[in-house]
Amino acid sequence: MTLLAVERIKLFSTRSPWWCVVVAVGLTVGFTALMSGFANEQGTVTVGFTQFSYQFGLMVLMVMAVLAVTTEYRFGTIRTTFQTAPNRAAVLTAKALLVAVLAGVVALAAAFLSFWVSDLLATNSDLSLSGADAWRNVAGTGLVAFLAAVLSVAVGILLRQSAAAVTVVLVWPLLVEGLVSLIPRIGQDIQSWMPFVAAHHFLFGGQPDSAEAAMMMGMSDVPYGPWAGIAYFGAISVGLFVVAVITASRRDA
Amino acid sequence: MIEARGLTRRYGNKVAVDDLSFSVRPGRVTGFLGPNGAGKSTTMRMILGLDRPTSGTVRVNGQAYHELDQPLRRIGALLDAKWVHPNRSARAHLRWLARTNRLPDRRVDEVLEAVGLAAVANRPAGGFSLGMSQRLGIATALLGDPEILMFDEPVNGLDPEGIRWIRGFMRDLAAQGRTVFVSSHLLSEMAQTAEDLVVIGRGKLISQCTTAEFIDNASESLVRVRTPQAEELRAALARADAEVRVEVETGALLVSGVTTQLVGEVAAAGGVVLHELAVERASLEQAFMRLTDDAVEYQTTALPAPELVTAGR
Amino acid sequence: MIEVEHLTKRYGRTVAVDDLSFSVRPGRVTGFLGPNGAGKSTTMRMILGLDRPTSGTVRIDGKPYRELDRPLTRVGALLDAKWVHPNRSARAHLRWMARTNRLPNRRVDEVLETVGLSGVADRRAGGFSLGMSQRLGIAAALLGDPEILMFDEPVNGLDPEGILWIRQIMQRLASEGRTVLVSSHLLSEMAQTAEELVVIGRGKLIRQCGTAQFVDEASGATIRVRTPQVERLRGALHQEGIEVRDEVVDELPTLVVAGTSSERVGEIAAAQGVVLHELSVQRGSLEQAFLQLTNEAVEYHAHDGATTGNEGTDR
Amino acid sequence: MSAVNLISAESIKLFSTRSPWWCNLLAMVLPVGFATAAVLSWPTDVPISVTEVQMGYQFGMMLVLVMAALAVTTEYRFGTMRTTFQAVPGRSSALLAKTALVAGVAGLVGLVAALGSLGVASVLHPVSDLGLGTADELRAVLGVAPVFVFSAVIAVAVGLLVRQSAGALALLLVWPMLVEPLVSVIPTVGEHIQQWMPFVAADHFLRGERSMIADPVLSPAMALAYFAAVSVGLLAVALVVARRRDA
Repeated sequence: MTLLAVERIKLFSTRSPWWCVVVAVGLTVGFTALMSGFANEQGTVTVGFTQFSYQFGLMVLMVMAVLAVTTEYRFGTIRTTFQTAPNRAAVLTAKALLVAVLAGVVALAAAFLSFWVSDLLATNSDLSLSGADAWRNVAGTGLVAFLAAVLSVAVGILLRQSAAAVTVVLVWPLLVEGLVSLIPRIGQDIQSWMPFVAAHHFLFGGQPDSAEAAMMMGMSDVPYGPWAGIAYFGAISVGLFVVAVITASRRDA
Repeated sequence: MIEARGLTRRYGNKVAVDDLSFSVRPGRVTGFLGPNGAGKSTTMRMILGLDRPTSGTVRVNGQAYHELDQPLRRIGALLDAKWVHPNRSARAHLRWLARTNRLPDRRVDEVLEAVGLAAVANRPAGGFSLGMSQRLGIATALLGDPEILMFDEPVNGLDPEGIRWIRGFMRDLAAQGRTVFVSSHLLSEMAQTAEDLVVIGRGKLISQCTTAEFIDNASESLVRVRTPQAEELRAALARADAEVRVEVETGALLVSGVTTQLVGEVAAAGGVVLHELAVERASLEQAFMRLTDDAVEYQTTALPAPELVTAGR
Repeated sequence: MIEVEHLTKRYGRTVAVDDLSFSVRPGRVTGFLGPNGAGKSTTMRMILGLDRPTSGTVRIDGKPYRELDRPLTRVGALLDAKWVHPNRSARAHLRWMARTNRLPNRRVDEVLETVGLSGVADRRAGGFSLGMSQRLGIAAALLGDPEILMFDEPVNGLDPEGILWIRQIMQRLASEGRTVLVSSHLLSEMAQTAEELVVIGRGKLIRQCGTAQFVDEASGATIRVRTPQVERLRGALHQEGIEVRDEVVDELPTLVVAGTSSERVGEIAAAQGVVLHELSVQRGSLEQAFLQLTNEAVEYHAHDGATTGNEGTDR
Repeated sequence: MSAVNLISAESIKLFSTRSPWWCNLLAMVLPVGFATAAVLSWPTDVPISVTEVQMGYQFGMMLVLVMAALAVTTEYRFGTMRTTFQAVPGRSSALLAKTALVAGVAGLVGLVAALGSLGVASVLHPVSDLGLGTADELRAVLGVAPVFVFSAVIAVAVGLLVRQSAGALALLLVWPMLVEPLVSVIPTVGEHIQQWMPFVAADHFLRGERSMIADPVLSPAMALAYFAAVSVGLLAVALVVARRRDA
């Protein structure tokens, strides 16, 4: 508990996390509002439609999670941290947990705000949060952001360097996973096993507009169900985090 | 020659440098002193055209910095030794700098040799200790073989051998007729190196004079006497109109306004045995403390008043 | 009490610390000296469990650092004053540190007060001068009110007032019975602060002893005498079997006496009715002693023709 | 101080640290690797087009953006920008030299990546008649160079404005990879707005009718001109800001 409180003080006593939170929510909700406003006439706004822009928030939150670690290395405070609490695994777990919870909560807030804003703007559409699929789509963004933050913290610990870590966490989901599908024949099979594709499938799989959502990621059908998708994504995040913690415990600070 | 005239710099409503005028002459080492936050670094940055003065001017050999063609050949400076890319080798760092001012690559090897980094020139600068970085910074300043050299806390991070080296080095540069302008907080060091001083506090000039004048103006010099016959000597000195105090911890007499000769004569005349008879010169530290007393920005609290400190002992 | 036993650290083929053993005792300021690259910082980092020793151990009151519960209450350290997030305020920096070791927030205000940063506690640390950062680092070291304090170059970047202040605070902490280990390159400062010295070079222990002993061993004290009756005094000293040298100091003829005390010279002079114009003790400086002892341990020699002999004795 | 000296100084700077080497190497290798993967999994008897071979240029572009932004932001981070301005008090000339160098390197990297992709594909897939015969093919291959050049200019400008690695990179990566593609999802106006997005315009220049714009207003050549204008405009703003600021 102490370590969590410490990480909370650390995180919120610098400006960049605040900025990230504001930008994450603002971008996600703003873009949804823009889309819903224009889509109102056609009356085609669905629950999935209100969540398309979750990636904006997700990317910003991943950057925040990376920076929570890499700035500690950059400014040397990681040494002070390990000096005050020599159990590195505990410290890093507390940090990952805190950042992940924050990311989850912010993503959740952005998701519900997006839904609510769409509901206000898209008067011609009949929007309602009913059914397991719709709930999974909206509330699930929190879970995805939580796990994505754990993954980002792990990347940050391993690379220790802001520029490299930010590049990796952005280029991977945005470009690599999308472009992979363009490889003829095998591309789409590889793509189904890409972690962010699995997370995306968890959010949109099995919904009326899942086809459009899938197209957005440039992805095709995946051979597993939504919950298996999130389990797979979680396993990769946590696995990478474990590797990162072991590395950090062995390394000189 | 560096000349500042009415130099002023404001950040918002805080005045970092306030109508500052001074000049730094060639052929001698000039120390630039002031408490933290007095505006020394800001002034040095304005000399190099890195920060803009709010008003006033500063000239290097009669020209503003941005008017200098190939400025590294006119003025070399070390402001922060850590301003080097950590993955770049010392040699590459100097080579790109040399290139900007059309200096031959040969010069890079010369200055590396001069500061004793030739053997590690191809290692990344990020692995350097602060002392080695400091030497690289000095090499940077020397690169253009300039007439004017400016160092901000050059002794920072150097080890004792390095400290002694740079002390001799700066004196040599001045002896060659160059202008050497050095800021430092280490007053015992400055007392040994600088002939002239520019002292500022809260952005304003406190004093510009020679080091000797500065110390003499700020404090009296004392004669320190130890003797088993303290009372007799005290009485004899009182008759000679000398002012005598007793140092509490040691029982030594501190006599002001007289020479050691006079005290020696008085003692001999009275048959007093002496155990010590020496001049106790005030240190630059004491003089500095006295003159900058109210210019210190972050005054620390809750500690006993400084006892009489003697430098160099 | 810090105990270092057979401590060794290798980075690839270079040996940074080589079978180093020493202990630091409470109640006094111990200076930790060595040329650049001697392994001082590496040793300090291993004491704090930041770097792993290749072999050997460090114990704090009998335990390795990583096993200490609430380590800040046992050891306070300032290794690098710039290890602060530039956008975080001084107070927030200390608050998170306090929280890790369950220290009350009140303590944060206390140490801010002690180092004189109360007025700027809520400003971002990135805007601090090196001197202010140094004070913040010292506040962080004092936070847990620890028995053991360790400072790496604490005077770095401090202004003269700050230098004076840190000299006093270290002496005060030692007089309270704490263990204080301080590394510094500023020997004139160390000579005034440290009672005990641990001197290392190339990762090996060169000497551990008292400061006065260290200086006197390397260069004995001499006595400088000036008198209008030079020949008489010289004769008197000769009779007592005391060695005398003639020198010119500040353009005045001077006798330099070795191997006795100034008291004895004064008494001989008084017995002969010799008038004295000066009778002063000239101690060797710590700088001289240090450079003499560590000469071969210095790694990066600068080329210079200009260094002169006895600068250390200048007053 | 001549431009030659300044560019030569900047080239020492750029090539004496590791990250530009890595970025440039990856910027060349990844597109070629992508072309290789694409060709190897393509049916051996069906011809593949030049445009499809060049699809991986985006990998290279991202790394060029990273390389160019870091060339500026690391100078701020490590304080060498001050040393630069001390050596060259005319700040614009120093920064223009840097831009020219970084952009030139980016162009070369683009050329190597594009020709490399083409070469690998024609060796591995002899059935396809891969060449530079038509104007479209020429644009798709040689066009990568100017696209990389102006991408680098944009990145330098953003680096100068933001001065901070993480911020600049997040902006430079999220913009072309997420913002620009997602804009089209906005109903009614999305597709119209999208073609005025700079990186979409660059893509249109390279891929012509295969780009994501359904109903283009600009011709491919005009799209490149538009992309160039945006990059130069941004750079001009950045230079003015850098001159006014304290170093």
